[in-house]
Amino acid sequence: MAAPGQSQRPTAGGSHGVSERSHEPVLQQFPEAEWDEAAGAIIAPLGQARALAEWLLGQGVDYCSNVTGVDYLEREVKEKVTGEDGKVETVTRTEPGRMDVVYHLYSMRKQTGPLVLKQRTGREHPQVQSLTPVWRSCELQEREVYDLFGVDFTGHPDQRRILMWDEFEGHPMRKDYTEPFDYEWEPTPHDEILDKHQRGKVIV
Amino acid sequence: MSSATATAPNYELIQQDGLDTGLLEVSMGPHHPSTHGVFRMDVKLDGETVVDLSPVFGYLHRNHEKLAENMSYLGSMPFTDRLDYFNSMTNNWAYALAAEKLVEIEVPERAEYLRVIMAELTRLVNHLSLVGFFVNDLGALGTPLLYAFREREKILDLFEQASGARMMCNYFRFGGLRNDVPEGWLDRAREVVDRFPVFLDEYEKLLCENEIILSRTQGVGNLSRDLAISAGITGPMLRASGERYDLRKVDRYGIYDRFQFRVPYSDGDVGDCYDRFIVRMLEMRESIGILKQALDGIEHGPVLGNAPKVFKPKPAEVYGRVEAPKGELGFYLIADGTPKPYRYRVRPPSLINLTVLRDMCLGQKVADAVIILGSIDIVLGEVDR
Amino acid sequence: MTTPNTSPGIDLDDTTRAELERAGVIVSKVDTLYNWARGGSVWPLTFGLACCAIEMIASATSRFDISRFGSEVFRPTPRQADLMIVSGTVTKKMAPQVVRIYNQMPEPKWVIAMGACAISGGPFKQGYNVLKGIDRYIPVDVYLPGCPPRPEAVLQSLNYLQEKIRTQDIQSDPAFTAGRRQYPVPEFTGTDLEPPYNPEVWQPPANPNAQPLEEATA
Amino acid sequence: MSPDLVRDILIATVPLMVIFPTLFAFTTWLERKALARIQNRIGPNKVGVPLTRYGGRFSLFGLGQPLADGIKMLFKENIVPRDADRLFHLLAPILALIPAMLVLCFLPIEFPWTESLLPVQAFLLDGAVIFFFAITGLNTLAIFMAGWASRNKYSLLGGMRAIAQMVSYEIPLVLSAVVVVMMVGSLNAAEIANAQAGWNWFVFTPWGLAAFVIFFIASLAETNRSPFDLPEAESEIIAGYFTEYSGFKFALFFLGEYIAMFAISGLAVTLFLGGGAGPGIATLPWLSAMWFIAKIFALIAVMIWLRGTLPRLRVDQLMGFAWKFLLPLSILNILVAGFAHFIPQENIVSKVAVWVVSLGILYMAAKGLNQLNRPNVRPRDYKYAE
Repeated sequence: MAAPGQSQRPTAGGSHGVSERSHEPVLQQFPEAEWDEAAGAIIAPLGQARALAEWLLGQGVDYCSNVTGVDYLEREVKEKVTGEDGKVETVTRTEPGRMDVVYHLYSMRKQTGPLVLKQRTGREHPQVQSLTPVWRSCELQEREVYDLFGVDFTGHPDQRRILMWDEFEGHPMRKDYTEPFDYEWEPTPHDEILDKHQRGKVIV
Repeated sequence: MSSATATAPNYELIQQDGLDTGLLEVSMGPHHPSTHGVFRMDVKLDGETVVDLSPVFGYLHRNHEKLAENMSYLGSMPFTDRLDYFNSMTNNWAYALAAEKLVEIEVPERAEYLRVIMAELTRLVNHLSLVGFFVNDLGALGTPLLYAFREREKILDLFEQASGARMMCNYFRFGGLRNDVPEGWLDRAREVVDRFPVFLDEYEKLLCENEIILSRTQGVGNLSRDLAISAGITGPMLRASGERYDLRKVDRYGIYDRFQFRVPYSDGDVGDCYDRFIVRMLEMRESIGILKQALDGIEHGPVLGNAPKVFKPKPAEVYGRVEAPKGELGFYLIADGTPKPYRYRVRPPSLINLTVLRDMCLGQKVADAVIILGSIDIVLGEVDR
Repeated sequence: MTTPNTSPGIDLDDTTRAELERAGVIVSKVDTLYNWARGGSVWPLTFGLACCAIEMIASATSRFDISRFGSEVFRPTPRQADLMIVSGTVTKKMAPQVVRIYNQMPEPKWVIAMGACAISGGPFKQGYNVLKGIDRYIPVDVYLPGCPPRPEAVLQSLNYLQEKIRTQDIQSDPAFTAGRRQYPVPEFTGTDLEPPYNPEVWQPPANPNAQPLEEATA
Repeated sequence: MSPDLVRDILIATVPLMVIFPTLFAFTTWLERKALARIQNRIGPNKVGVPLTRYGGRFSLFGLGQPLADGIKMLFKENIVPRDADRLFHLLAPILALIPAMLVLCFLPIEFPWTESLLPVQAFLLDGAVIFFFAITGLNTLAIFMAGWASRNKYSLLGGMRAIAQMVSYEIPLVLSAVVVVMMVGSLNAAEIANAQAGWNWFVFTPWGLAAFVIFFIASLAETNRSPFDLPEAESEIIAGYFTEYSGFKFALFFLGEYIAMFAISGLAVTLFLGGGAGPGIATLPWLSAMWFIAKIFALIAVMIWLRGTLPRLRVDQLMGFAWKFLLPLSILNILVAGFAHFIPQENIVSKVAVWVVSLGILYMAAKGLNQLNRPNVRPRDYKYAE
């Protein structure tokens, strides 16, 4: 079974030539950055993402492959905590909702990667630093994250909606987005659709 | 190296007394014969020269990612076919590769060989169609396009015999392939592959040294190597700009390390439409080499590994990528322990290759903008998803 | 393939016509000539939306060759086209353009809804940006199912359309009775298109289990 | 005007108005079939004979196709855009057709029925060649009118392209015709044709060959044929100047374009290919007209062939080709023709010498001009990474 963070290691079908400890120099340079072991990602400190990216570019990380957003709703997490007395307790705690912007970075010259960089922000009025001035490839992808997730990129040269029309309200890739309801009755309805049918606007 | 951004040429309008001159704003698309679907370019023209250009996307935004997050992992396999609808096989492979990282599954030997065969046949199909459409954009009234489609049909027949569908194959599964190829398929494939170079010779004779094509494409739509890397350009377009980055060599996914093949790239820093066109022609020859080796090396055996009945991976984040014919096609999956992916993201090469469209088109003629777009090789299903 | 007898005014059965023809008399109407002409020269619009467009192009290539039926003249401008093949998913962002292009086409004009997406939204039906069938806004003459349909199916749908044209009567043809058919172009709102469908051409199917609106929303 | 004259004019011109539109219909069919064969297709073959119940069974290679297209277009709705200039929108297709039809009358085709009608034989006009160029120039105006009146940006671009292209190519076209006029010493089309009686076609002289090639290339541009079909470039500006034309107006443009093709090919045949000269006309005089039309169709076949093979030029290359290549070459050709004329060509040696020297000069000039214009365009080498 794949352990968390396995994506970093070379596997039979996986990436080749990946330095397993590629995140350590980053953490030395930016002590405030966190290393998320489960996701195998560096979480850039707030407000320093741009500086971190420029430093990485100087280190030869010249190719930003993938930029995307991830929306985490507020949720309750059950954790098993081993107390001081050795008793295992199940503790429920509320994990606040958050918005991640994920960058997959590679080096074309050195042929290494990926290095996963995340910018983490809150769900309400999410705002992160744009890395478009560092890697041009972020330009359209950050616009897409703005469009579909509503993340505001400071320093983006041309932040507009990209996929939806300009008058569109809301950000459809968010987990709590409710779709406009335009379902009509069909002879073999889907359970989930029927449920939506009950909740939403009814055309028929 | 700082990020390279091209600056627009400074066009000063001739303003004379009593003469009201201005820029002509033309919206090319979403319905336009040469935008390869429903792409739109808002172009500002000074005479015939492109002064400003802004691409408009989203006319084919089919909510692929949202739909995939609401269905099982395997359920979105048929949807990946419809991303880049020329290359359903490589799309399948990229998705299977990402999902196979979530759950450890061994892919059987025969399946690996068939995957390579399918992917390289797909590359032939894609490059053929691209060259056909590209020359069509140059104004050749379809003849090269129809020659290309004639050969494409032969390969689509192979796909149909193997998977049951011409275009939307849905042939890959996590841990292998849906079914084995029928009896005699490999011989038929060998026949098609053996005959292909003959066609390619004819095609090159028709196109590659044509005076009009040479003068229309050389020096048009230049893309420097630094800008290409910074803008995340991948695939033949990157190699045409002089960078030898091919995921088949870098990642060595599947069993590509077993085959002898070369990666053609342009010698220099120009990266114009001609380079992009010829690099694709040369790649087809290499693909034929890989296909011949794969068809020789394949052996009997199962085609589906020990895939679990219910695909329910443990929480993890993976990013799997392959060298699709248009560039790096990646799938970013976040599993949260349920049978549905929590986050499903496609890294579309077509969209990211369009980042530099404006830089390449500025200062060119409007007819060049059309062929530059054609040489980027976009498919709107993938651009807008 | 025989031309169907389309003479509502003069009742001339097939045997009589055959006898007359044997005697060297061809009995016909202007309708027949005109329908023969416009059925044999259906010029499609170069208009591709998504995956199906590739199969539409494939139907014009050497192996299938739509030109045998006189339809290889793909016109790039709607002003000169007779047939719009809606080939692929119509998204909400694209729908106003499709309606506008339909409005720009001169009469008589026909529409083929090609592929599951154009008919009903197909596999993408649940998407927030996908129109659930182009027939909500414009009248469709031939529905061509498939995902995508094979090129042979495109040719067959063209044959069905020609068959339909041959049985049309100029006096009752909507192309000639009501001027150019122009339908309102839907407009973008915050979430959806307004109006969500054109009641002139489409009505939602009756739901046998329909509840009154208040109950359903309550 | 006496009634006789009116009758003679009608007899002389109406057949032209019938023959060439019929040939036009046949040419569209021929073009579609030929393109289909170039592209490994079959082409139209299902549209059969109308009006009979068994029409579908006798398709006659799809020869009914142009008839079907014509009838359909005749009844197609005519749309005038709301903001268009209605008058010019209407006039443009008519103006595109009329000059093309007019110049047909000046082609020295010896139809059997024109022999008795010498007074109105239009081709006796002394300035026929000049008249030809003057009248075909009007076509430019029609195309620009169409582009302007449509109120469509693509139409406007197409109209502008058409003006630039046609005005530029008119010059090499005329200059290459000047050679023939010099040699014959007359502007009369019939005299030019007669001067080439037998096998003395001007295309069989070195300067005539060069002039014919220049004339043919320029005439492709004049009639907007591929590879110079920029005013209606489909992949760039939709349909160019006739983007907004539907129904019969579009058909008129189409007709005008093909008639212009006939006209300019007819002029090429008159100037270089011996007019109606050909084997057998001494015994059967009416064969002369057949030969003339056959030669026109030979030229049109080449045009169709080019259309199925070549991509399109870009607008600046198109202009550059006219001004920097064709124009100097056609001027040089006039000089070459002058020298060739004054060198006595009594024996075979001097004839061969004239041929070699003339073509050598022209070839070197063409090479040099080519190098001057496009020095850096050549196939490249590529590297491979292992």
